[in-house]
Amino acid sequence: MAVLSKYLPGAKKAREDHFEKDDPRQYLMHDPIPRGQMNEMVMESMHVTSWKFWMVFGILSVLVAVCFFYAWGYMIAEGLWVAGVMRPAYWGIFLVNTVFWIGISHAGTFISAILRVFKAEFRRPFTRAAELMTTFGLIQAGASIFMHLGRVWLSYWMFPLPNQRELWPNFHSPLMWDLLAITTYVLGSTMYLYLPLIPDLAMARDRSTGWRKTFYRILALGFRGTEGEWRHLHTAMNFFAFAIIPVMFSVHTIVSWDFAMAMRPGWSSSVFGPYFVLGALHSGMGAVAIVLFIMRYTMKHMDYFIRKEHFDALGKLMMMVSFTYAYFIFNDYIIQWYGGNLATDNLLHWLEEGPMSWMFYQMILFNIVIPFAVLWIPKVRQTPWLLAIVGLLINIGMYWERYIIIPVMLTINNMPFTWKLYEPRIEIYLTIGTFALFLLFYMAASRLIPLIPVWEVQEGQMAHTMRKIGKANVSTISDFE
Amino acid sequence: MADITLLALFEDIDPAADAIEKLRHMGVTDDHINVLSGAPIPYKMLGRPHPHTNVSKLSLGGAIAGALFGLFLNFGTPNMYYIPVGGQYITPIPPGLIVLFEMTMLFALLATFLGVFLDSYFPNYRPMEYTPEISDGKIGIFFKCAENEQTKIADALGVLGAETIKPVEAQQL
Amino acid sequence: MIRKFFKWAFSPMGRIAVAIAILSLFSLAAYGLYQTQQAPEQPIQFTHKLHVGLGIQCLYCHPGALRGPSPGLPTISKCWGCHQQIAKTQTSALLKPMVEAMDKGVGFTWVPVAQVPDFVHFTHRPHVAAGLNCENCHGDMTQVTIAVNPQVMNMGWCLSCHKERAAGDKEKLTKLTDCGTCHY
Amino acid sequence: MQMTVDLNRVGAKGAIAEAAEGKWGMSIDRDLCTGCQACVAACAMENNISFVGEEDAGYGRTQHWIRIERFWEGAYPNVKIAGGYQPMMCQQCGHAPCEPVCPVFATPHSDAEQLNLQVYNRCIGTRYCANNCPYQARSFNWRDYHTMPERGNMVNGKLVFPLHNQFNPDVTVRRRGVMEKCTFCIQRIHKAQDKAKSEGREVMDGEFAPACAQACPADAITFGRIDHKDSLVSQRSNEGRGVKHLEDLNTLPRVTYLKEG
Amino acid sequence: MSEKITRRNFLKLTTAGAATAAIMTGCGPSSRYVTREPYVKMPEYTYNGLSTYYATTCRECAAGCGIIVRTMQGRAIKVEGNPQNPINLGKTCARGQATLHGLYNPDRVENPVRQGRSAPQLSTAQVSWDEAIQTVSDALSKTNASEVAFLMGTAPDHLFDLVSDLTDAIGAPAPLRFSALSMFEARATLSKAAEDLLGQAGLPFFDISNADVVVSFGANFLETWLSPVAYTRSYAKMRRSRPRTRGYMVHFETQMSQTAAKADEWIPLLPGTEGLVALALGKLVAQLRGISAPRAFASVNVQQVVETSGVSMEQLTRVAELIAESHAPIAIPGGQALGQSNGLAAAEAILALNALVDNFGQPGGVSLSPLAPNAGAHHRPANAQEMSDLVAKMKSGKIKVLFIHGVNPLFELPQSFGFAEALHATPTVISFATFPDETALASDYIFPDHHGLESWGYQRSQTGVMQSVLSGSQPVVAPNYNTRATADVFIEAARLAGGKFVQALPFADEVEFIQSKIENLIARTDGSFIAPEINAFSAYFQQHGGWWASSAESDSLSAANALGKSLNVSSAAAPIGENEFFFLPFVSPTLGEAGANKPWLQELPDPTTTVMWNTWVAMNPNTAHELGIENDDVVRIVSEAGSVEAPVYKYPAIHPNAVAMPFGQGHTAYGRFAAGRGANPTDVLAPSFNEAGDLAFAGMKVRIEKTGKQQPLSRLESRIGVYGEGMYEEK
Repeated sequence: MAVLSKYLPGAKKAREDHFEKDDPRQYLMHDPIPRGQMNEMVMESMHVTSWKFWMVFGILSVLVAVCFFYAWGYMIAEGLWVAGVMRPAYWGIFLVNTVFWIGISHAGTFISAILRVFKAEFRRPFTRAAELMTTFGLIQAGASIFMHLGRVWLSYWMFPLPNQRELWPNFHSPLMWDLLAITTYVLGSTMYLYLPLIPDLAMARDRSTGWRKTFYRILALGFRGTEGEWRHLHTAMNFFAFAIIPVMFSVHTIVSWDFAMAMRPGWSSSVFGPYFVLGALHSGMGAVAIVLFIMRYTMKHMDYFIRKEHFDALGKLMMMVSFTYAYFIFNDYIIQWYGGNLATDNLLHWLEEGPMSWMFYQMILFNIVIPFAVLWIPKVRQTPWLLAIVGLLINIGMYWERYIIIPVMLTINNMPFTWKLYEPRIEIYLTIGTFALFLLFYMAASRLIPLIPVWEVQEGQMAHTMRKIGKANVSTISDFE
Repeated sequence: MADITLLALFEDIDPAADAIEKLRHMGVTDDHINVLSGAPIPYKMLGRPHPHTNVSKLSLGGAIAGALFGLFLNFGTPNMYYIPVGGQYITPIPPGLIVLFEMTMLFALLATFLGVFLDSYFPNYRPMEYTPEISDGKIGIFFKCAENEQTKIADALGVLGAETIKPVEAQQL
Repeated sequence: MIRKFFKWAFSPMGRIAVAIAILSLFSLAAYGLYQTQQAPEQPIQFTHKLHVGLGIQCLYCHPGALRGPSPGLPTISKCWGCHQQIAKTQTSALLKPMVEAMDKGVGFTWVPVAQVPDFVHFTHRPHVAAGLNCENCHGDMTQVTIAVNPQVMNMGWCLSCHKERAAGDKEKLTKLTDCGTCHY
Repeated sequence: MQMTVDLNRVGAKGAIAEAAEGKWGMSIDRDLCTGCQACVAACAMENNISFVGEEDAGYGRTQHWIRIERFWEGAYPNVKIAGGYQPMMCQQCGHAPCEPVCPVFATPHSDAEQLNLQVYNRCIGTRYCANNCPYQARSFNWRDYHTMPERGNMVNGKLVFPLHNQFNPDVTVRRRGVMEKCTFCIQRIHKAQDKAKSEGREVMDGEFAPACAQACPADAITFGRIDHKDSLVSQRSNEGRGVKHLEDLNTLPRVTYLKEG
Repeated sequence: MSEKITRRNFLKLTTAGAATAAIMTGCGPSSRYVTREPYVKMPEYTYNGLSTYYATTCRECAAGCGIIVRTMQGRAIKVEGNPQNPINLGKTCARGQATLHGLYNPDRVENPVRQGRSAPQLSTAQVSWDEAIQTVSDALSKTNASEVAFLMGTAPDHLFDLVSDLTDAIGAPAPLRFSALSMFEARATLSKAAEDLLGQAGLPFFDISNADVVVSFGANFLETWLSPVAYTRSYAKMRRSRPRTRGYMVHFETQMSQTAAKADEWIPLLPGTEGLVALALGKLVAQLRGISAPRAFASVNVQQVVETSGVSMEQLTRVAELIAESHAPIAIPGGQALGQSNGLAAAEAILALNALVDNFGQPGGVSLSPLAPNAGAHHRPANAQEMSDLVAKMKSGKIKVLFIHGVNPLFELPQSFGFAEALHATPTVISFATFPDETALASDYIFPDHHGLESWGYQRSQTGVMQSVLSGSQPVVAPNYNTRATADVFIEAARLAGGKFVQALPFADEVEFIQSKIENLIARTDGSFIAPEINAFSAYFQQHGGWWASSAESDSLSAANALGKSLNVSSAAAPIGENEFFFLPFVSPTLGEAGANKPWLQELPDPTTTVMWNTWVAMNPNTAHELGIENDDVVRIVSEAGSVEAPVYKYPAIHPNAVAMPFGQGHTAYGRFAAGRGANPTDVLAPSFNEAGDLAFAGMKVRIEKTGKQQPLSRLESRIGVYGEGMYEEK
């Protein structure tokens, strides 16, 4: 059977003969190495830590302690006055962060669920990295929501719990939908992260000693790899892959409804749902590019798993998303502009000429113009650091987008007497804190969890082959998953 | 006559499939064969019977429970204590659909996740028959046979390309 | 990080610690709730049992319940009005604060027993006007010495009575279950 | 009393709100309002509203439940205040955008009084209602302004706040982290209703007024039942000069502004 | 409870438990652990949980509005207007509402102290009231009577009567009443003009409510002027009370004040030309009405007036037409028009305009305010000239003892008067201040009086209503601190001093004195109530919040005298040079003269600029642009007399050649909410007076210097949303 090229003696050699040496791309799936060797590489990548790692880790820990826990505690103790929120910008950077992090979190689901459903093979080595972003991003998003509450210690009132007051939460409220959607998404994506992790944890369990052994043994749950276990896991993952996609869409749509359902100029827009989802993917893709770049250059053996072909594919995705994003932003603004509602008109003028217009123009530049301009070029797509920079710019642009939608658009409302510009205060520290916490989580995870889903890579390599049709070498995939 | 559990390790799929066929011929029933692998190998490739799973049924059950819970939240709770807001109907349908959807999905996902646990007997930290080489990509065939047939079967599998054939004890993973 | 914690939490010591933490939190809360229901120490061990037993009406000492929000505490001179005619009480050590207060004209403080939080605007008058008796909420005062609170006065308790009373009358139900009736 | 409701104007949901009985309402005569701030002070005194100090006040954190807006029109020397002073407070919308967005029902609609309520102790401080209020009439307690140490005096090692003596016991003193807004002095409504009930009658028109209307030296604010055709507020609102703010949003505000001239 | 838990432990335990319970159940602060103290003996008319209402008089300004204070268990909760009192008919202004923040101000003087001039701190050297009374008694009896001076607030109240009785009896100079408010209102000028034209000194009453055209010359009667609540009521009536007639209002003022903002037409003019404009209007009106213009009007050159004042001919003609065609026009002279070197002439010209349209004594016209009961000859506040004389006397050592009550001259008098040095030259200064204001802190002793809501008294109304009104005060709460009524202090001190002193004040206490003063009203049958004898009368007096004539008094005034007088009005607006501006101080409408210590007044936005908690310099945006000044730039205003620094507010409705500044802030003492906040515009005022002795405060020439500093003003308004066309840049 040609499908299982890896198992055919001499298959690698034969494939190398057929592989065009001048092909700029390298296919991970066509470059198989024995599973044992892959395992060793992944295990080693987890074990190797340099002083640089610990230094960054230490700095981040301090940042988290000061900017996240201390700053938040201080804000809880002092009240929200230490933040910059006021009338009319009752929501500030906290909600910007929430939307931003939820946006980041969409990348994981997109890559691991949608690309899984559509069998995009290039996804395999970095699904886990992206899913970790989902979970950790959602943690930051959740924390940001709680930060913004005036009385965070009473936030449990939002949960539908029976109580002596005979009161239930208000399901008319978009915030309630948010709560339900984000809860679903957090739980769903965490489970979806964990399920495919089990075999890799079992692998790690088999090759560790000491506390790591105990750690992996507990988390691997006694997974051995029996046919039944694989079957249950596969069924579940298939279900998850399909089920989490509508959840993902619903989450960001509902987040957008927080704004779209409100009676405010600039907010009340029916295009917000898909616009936010696309925006989320935009920033998520950018973030994946950054993470892949960092992984490839800081972790051992990652240059085997993460290759130019992945950056290339990601770059194409980013470009596609950027196009779609441009379509939505045009849709959003042109319709509002055309409507000519007085308050909306004021708002649009404010965006184009007001003191925050630089943010508006940067948003357009970073989110649309730059991706359009540079991602056409294969060289840019395939140069990891360039793609990471584009990803970073997209993320800055997307942060500005959310910033414009929340505090800047809140500035202009139906009551011109109250218009005031928002100045973030402690929010800046807390923003730094959430970013630091995200990175800290990620760094810790990179040393505790196999960041490469080894079994998936192996599965992919098993399923791939090169066939010569006519004079060309053609990559083929078996349908055996 | 005591039964013994043997492990035959294979590098590739084809010999493993042949070995299973062989075992079956030698009177080891499918019930007594257990195939462990480091990556999922479809049952058809090994010629194994289709493993049964309840996960999808549990998912459906979860979805139904979630839908009911969602309906209760949106249409039940407002009637338990009537609080009007902003001229809205007390139990509006459009927001109800959102609650319904989210709760259905949440419960379905939870049920699926728990289904894996239930079906696979996770977590299970008791000693089990296993060898770490399986996670190195080897295919391990565990089978029970009578102690006196051990050599015979081992020889037969060795011919088919088994790397090692050895008796295994349940061990702490 | 979280997994580390779980690992610790699943160890025997961890489980015990978590259990202790949760239990202590709940017991502290339960104790707090319990304490709110206990009769506090009062400057005078006022025996409701005895006074009600003598046939004194509640509204004689707490007339505000008829007129407005607060039933009020009787002025010390009102107590003294009766007690000055009873020789025994003038010298009783138990009533010393009252005698001193009358002499010096400086009052003493009672600890309130049955009370609702600040954000609940409770008014006695409509409740009395609706035909409720004092013991419906305050319990049978012929059984207690120092007043105790017979029930947790929480929102569910208020509401259940309101709903019961307004059963069948839609307008009344609206008024009696309106948030603005008590909270503003 | 049945009012005719224009379905085309207010829509199906609004029709229910418009037809409701027991609607309290207000008319504010912009021709008469002199901008003197007496209503603002009276409101603050009645409702235990905290002052926030210079910095926070300048930063848009004032707690005024009623504020007097004014807009300029023209340039010197033909400059004038456009349309006169405009007191702005919670419009007690029949169709309030602030209400449905609260996740915990902290700002429900009162069916009994037809007001927007704010239940302080239920509020968890999401501030969504304030964002969704087109009138920007809600103010948030950014901190415990009442107990800021610089407002108290140290007496025998204990911080006491003499200003607290002024607090109105009929109104909850809000703590930090909760939203608050004009209530149409619901405590006065309740008091008047209670009095009327104990006397076996209905509340009379003009029997009581919210603090702002009571203080207003120009009598620019009129308060009463707007579902009663013969009440003073209905007469003033319907005399022809009345406009409602942002009426196109269909919030069904219960405050009518009377134009100048 | 079976086991013995000490109370302290009980509280500790329950608090901990309750805190947890509070966190778990989410309830706020539980008041359970508040203990409750029953009355030993309940005060009469007090019911548990029910409010008690007391009628009394607002002491925040001299208007004498009647208020009703809601109290609950001994605490004053809310101030409402007294619907019976004819001055305010149940209404209050913001300052009246905030009077409770004075009562419960954390910075009151709590005990009599030997201050020893140890400003800026309040001394802690407490003295007993016995010592205090001895001190006052000694100061009275051991000083030559002519060397004792009394300085009091503007309000003509019972204390003023008492002190007047005392000074009369001992031969001391009559007490002076003064406040910055009366200075900025130019009351003396108004009174003098009335005397000249109407033949009788006193404050005129302007019947705005029945007028159909109101022409105001800088009279800010909706803010602080004379009796703002009464005039606001009149204004509302003028606008809306009559069918088919909506009164029309024209306001001449250099800057748009709150009152001007409510006018249909605001016409800016140069300060000091108001009198000329009035004369020109008179000439035009006479022409239009076809009556022969009196001499004063006939001689004015309208074209010249147009040139000097900056009011265009069209505007003048239009206003003249309005007046000419109207049935009941009225012209009102206000503080800014009179506080000029030609102030008296201007006042007469404006009053003469009323004479020209023959509205004296008519509905919708000018009358003389009726005298309140017992109003005596010297019931006029001192003008700045008299204050200046007092300062001179103090400086020259002719005053040995100064008693100060209800006024804060160190803050309210312009610095250039030298009151600080005068105070220094006075051997004994005794202050009766309730609050630690600047003057009190610079005194030898502070013997704090009760707050207005804690004290007995009465107060005469001076103007604002055509009824004779005596507003009564009574304590609505027990005194919070160890304070004592100043009247009682004087009565006690007089008793100690004996002789003529005790003969002057032969009363047991303040209440007896008050009763003696209102006793003569029992005989009057035209009052708001009738009582057979003094005790019943006093009871009614308290219950109603005072006594007033039940109907308006009308007087017959002749315009002949006014029109016959020759008026010599010249422009007071001297030409200004480069970078010179007319300086216009005005009393802050929200703070008044003494509201800075009340935090809620501080937080009230100014009606025109919406600035809170601070002082600003209002400047035309074009002028600011020329000078390169932006909003919030701190500028120094320099005059010959001094300088003051404040941030700029670019105010679109002010004459380009003028800058305006509110009075009310700039305290160095006066409690935590006032001290160190804002600036005091009187610092730049020079001691120049008009013919009536009032300070010529308006239109003083100043220079503006940039300091390079910035201080953001707290504004309620948006900085981007309130200026129609320019909303995209910060203004």
